[in-house]
Amino acid sequence: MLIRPIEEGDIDALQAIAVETGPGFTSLPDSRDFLIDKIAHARESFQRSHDTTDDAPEAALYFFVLEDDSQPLESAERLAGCCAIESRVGLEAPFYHYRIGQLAHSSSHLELHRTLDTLFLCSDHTGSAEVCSLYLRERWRGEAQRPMRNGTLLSRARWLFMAGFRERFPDRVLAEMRGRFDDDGNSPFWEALGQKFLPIEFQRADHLTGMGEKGFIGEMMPRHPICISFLPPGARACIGQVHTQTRPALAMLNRDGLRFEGYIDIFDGGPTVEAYIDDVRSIRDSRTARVSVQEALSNDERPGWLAATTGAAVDFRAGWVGRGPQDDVIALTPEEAQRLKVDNGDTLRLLAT
Amino acid sequence: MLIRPIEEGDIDALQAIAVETGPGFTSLPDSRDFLIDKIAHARESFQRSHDTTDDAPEAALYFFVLEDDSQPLESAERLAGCCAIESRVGLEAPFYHYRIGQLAHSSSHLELHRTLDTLFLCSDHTGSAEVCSLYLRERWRGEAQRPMRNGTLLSRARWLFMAGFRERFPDRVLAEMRGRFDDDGNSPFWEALGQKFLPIEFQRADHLTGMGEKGFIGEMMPRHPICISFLPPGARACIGQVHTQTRPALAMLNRDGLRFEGYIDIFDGGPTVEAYIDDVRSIRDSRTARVSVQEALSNDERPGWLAATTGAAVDFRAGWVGRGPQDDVIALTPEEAQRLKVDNGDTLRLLAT
Amino acid sequence: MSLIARSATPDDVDAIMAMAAMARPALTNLPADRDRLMQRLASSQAALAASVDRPGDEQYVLVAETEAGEVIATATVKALAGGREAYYTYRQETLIHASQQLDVRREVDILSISHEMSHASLLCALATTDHGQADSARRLLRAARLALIARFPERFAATLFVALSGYREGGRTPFWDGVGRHFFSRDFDDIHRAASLGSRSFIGEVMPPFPLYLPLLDDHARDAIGRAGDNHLNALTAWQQEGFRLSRHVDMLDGGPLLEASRDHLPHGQWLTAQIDDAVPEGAGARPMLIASQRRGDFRASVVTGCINERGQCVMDVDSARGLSVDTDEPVLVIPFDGTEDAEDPSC
Amino acid sequence: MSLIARSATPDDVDAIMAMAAMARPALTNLPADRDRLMQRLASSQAALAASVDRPGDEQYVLVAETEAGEVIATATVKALAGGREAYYTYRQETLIHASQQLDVRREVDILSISHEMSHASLLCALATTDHGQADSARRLLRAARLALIARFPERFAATLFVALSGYREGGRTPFWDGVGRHFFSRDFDDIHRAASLGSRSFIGEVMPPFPLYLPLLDDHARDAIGRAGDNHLNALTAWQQEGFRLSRHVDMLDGGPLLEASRDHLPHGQWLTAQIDDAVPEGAGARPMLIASQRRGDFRASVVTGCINERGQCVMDVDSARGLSVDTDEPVLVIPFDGTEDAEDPSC
Repeated sequence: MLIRPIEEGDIDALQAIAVETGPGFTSLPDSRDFLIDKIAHARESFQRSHDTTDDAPEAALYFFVLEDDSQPLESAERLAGCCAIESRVGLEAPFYHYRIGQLAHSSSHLELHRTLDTLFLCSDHTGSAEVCSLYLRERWRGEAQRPMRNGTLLSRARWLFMAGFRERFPDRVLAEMRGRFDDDGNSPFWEALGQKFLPIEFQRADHLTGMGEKGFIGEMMPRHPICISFLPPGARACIGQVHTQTRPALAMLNRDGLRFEGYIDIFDGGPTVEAYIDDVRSIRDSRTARVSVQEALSNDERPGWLAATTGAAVDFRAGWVGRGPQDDVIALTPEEAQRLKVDNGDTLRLLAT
Repeated sequence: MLIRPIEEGDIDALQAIAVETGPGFTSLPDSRDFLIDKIAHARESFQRSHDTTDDAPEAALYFFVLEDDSQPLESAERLAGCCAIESRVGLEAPFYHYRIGQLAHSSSHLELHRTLDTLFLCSDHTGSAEVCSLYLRERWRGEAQRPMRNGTLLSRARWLFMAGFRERFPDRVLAEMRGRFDDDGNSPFWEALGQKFLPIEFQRADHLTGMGEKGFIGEMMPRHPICISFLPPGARACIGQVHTQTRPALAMLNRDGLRFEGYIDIFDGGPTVEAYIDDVRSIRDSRTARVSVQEALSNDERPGWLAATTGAAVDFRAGWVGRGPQDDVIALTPEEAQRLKVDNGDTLRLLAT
Repeated sequence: MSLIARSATPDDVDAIMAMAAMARPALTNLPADRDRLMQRLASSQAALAASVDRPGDEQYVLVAETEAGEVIATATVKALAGGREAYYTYRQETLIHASQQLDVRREVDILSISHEMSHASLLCALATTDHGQADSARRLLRAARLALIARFPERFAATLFVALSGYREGGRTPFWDGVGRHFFSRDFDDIHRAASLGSRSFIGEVMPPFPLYLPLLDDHARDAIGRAGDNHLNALTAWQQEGFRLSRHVDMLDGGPLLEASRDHLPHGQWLTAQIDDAVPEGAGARPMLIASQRRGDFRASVVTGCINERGQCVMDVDSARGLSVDTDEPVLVIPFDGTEDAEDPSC
Repeated sequence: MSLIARSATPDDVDAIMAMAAMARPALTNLPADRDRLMQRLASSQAALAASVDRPGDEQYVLVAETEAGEVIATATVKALAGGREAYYTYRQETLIHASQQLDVRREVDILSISHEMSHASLLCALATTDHGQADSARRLLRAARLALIARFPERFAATLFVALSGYREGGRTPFWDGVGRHFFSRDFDDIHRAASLGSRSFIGEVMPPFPLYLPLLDDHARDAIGRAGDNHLNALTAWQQEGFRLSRHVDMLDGGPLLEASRDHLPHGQWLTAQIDDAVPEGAGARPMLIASQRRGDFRASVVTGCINERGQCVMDVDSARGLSVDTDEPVLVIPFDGTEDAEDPSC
């Protein structure tokens, strides 16, 4: 299994994934034109050279695929999943959140002093990086596949890319988590808030947002702050809470030091978690080592070391290697070296996980 | 030199400090009654026992003094400085900041998409801890005194207290930094904003705030957001910037991981820096060791190890020790042990600095 | 002639205290607090005696007295509702949320905090005893306050208003339950009491500065916006007959409506000279009219049966003139009065 | 008889295009765009022909024509300023900031975004050629639009308004420089042009939803609030003479004042039957009067010298009747007209 930048030839497989994920996965709509554009944008991003003296990196899309190199070449079944990093959100279309803020209100006359929790429609994350679009296909999930740690590979490989190409990213990174839904698949937060102002279904609102068409939010959603205590208990209980299925992803991000800082999705109330990029554990703890290709190496029992290339961004590769480094040297089997397209003396970025 | 909780008997020395600091140091007004109350509140805070299962610690004031134990006992000149921690601000009187937020505004008709930097009057830090009231008297400052590292001792001893009594504190800690003033001692930020709404001088506004009498802020200051671009350039240039004299203090807090997160003082525009308490470097990096009192120990060249007691809060002591621990044992000279009131087998919390 | 409305004096304090204590629900603008009432009566008396050329902090307290000299009703006019402080209300507004992208346009109703009414004159604090003439006294005081304003227009603001108590249901105040409760975390009667004891400016300090979106309020609170309490419906009708109309403002605590009128659109009355006869000639155009005296420091008004004679004088009988403290040839302000009888007719 | 005001038809497009192109500064509500103008003229014609019982999206375009049939002025009434979208303004308000602690009370002026005027009728887009009768044509169209409203009150809102261009100084727009520039980061003429080409609703999308504090504005911007441009001072006076008064609203882009009037407080005129004579008898009360015809689909109005005879008929001469397309015994709307001459008198 290996992570690499998406390529033009991946379009069929990507569309297959888009069909598979369905409308709930808003960043991959089943629209071939949209996906072709997405791939083109990603290719252009990976190929762009970067002046490290730039104060503010440009907006770029780093879209990766997880390739199962045990499958025959040219098979659409080689693509096991995908993940992405938006280097700077909100520069091209507004990026909205509700921010939970505290307003003091007090009266000496009444001897009253309280704070009021309030939702502010804001765009505070404009310019931050976002990790997003993570999807692992059915076949590579589940109990049998667990020892492969495919989900961890997909999620954490992005941190190694960011560590290696730090100058392409701003100070902060965020991830948006799907919010809480009831047993019938409805969002109580949406029903109490978005639905009162938008003449469309949750799915359509979510879909338009995924497509980057967010003008309607500024036009139709309330622009003045909203007191949380006015929302019904069911909606309040959704604030900052994630969908059951999202808990493992949240736990993984929390372990990397991403925290909920009071920003929620304006439709389902799900939390945004965030961190300073330099504080992200996988980035802070990663280290580099030189490659030494050797025959007949023993493997650790389970994949515990992630390795990523450090050459050109467009040639980025990441995958599990069977053992850790010793004295700044990482011994690779010929097969591992070939998978990562590295050779003796090349430098890899490594992370114990 | 040692740090210890303030005591009732320190009142004369404290008032001498209050006179010395002058009106600019708003948390120590020259008012004996106010200072007596402050000491009483601090004593009560140190003596309070703490249920570690409490979710939300109570508001407490941990006020420390720096004692020069080379001076004669009973001398008012034994008190070299002071510092404090408020365990939870804003619970008794509103705690205001301006928060810098980004508002998206866009129009498809105009093909316009921008964000607007805006100041929001908020009380988001309600319930956080604050490190404050740090003052080192003239005599213990300056080039000659530099090797004593008195300022570092005053500032960092608080982190060791917080590390040792973690259950008494919430998740986050902040420090408010004095803002930028011009050569005539005026604050351009105040002149452009506060002065337009308050019928009083900066000093009086600052003083009232120091005394906890903040009702007038909610009553008189604008409660609607303010677009930063409406402020004149001189005032904008103050936002988040510190007073020249405050730079060393800011640098020390930054090294401990406290960061500016967009909250500024409503009067002078100075930054608030903040962190999760568990992330503060001095707290994360501190470790405990058992005391072994030994004669004839050699000292490091300069004070590099801070030590703090781990017994009852009311008996807290902190000071420099001449060397670091070995194998979880810290060797102390009898003089060091006496200063900290510890004996063989007691546990100290240590920080290399 | 039976009831006389006159400016109150400190001697009326006991009678007014008794009415304030009896009022149910308690009147925001009439606290049953003797010291405050004494203060108010002294200040009212002083204001009437002073020369005032524009509205300020003054409040004018009137009482209605029976022929037997019993004080059975009281009412107040505040020259400026805000006085030194602010009179906060919620103003009903409509925002337009339109999206080209979705091709929709929605009107979104909001309530937004307003201080506008601070600069208007407030008619308030009408209370009565349970005397048999209480209803007539209420009608008289309603008209007498307007006569006071017609008599001294320079002392009052261009806009006049009254605030009717909001809708209640089974002892609850739905608007409060849906709005104020979130901000005050006390019960309505507590805050209502605090509002009656002095300044109401805390309302603006505690309520958030931004508007409330009606779609986010519960139905009960929303339905109570601008709805008068059931026992104020007669007062609503009566004020509408006086030329007041529903304004866009509602009370911030209970959502009750504010009715407003333009001072200069109310009947101004006519200044005529008094002609006192033993009896008003029957026939000859005799009809009920509201007559107000003009003596500084002692405002009096009453509904008397009088007529206007061919010389343009206002003819009244001796009793009426005595009640009004009016002598022959003295000018009086004469306002037509529509004497229709109302049903029960509470406060304001 | 000289000038006739009449409803415009698509045939007038060239004349109106020429006037729109000549207007300096360009008129927000009269873009020099042939397609849009054609559309507007067709829609105006259709609206007049249709049966309309309450104001909606309609706009009514009038032109003034000389005796020679030359179109020398045009003006528009929008039944609702907002139509399908919102008409945003800044409303001048005063907040009260009071502190018991400091014992002070301050009034803080703000501008707050308002959509209120969306529901009012807008009189706009007055433009002329440089014909010698242009001033008379402007006066005629100002009066004729009010006559149109008096003729069809049900087609218009209870509140009418006109927006005067804001204060400019040496080619700059101080209000824009102090306010709008911060939000749009374009120059005034750019945005003004965008606003004239269709929807103005972007103004509300781009301007922040919260109020502006006047103490934070620069002096030039603050002084321009509600101040008409120097070359609109005559228009200001003229509208005030028609019964319009300064409202609390100002334009969000240039700070210019909005003048408003209540539809029902304007002179309603009288419906009389026309009596056509060779000449109006001199003396016998002959005076200038604004006469509007009543034929559906072809509104006409003109200032003619006429008189009202003893049978209550409106007597006019043959030329006037022809100009107005009026036959004897047909009802006409007659409104007194004050023919004072104004100085130069631009747009609106």
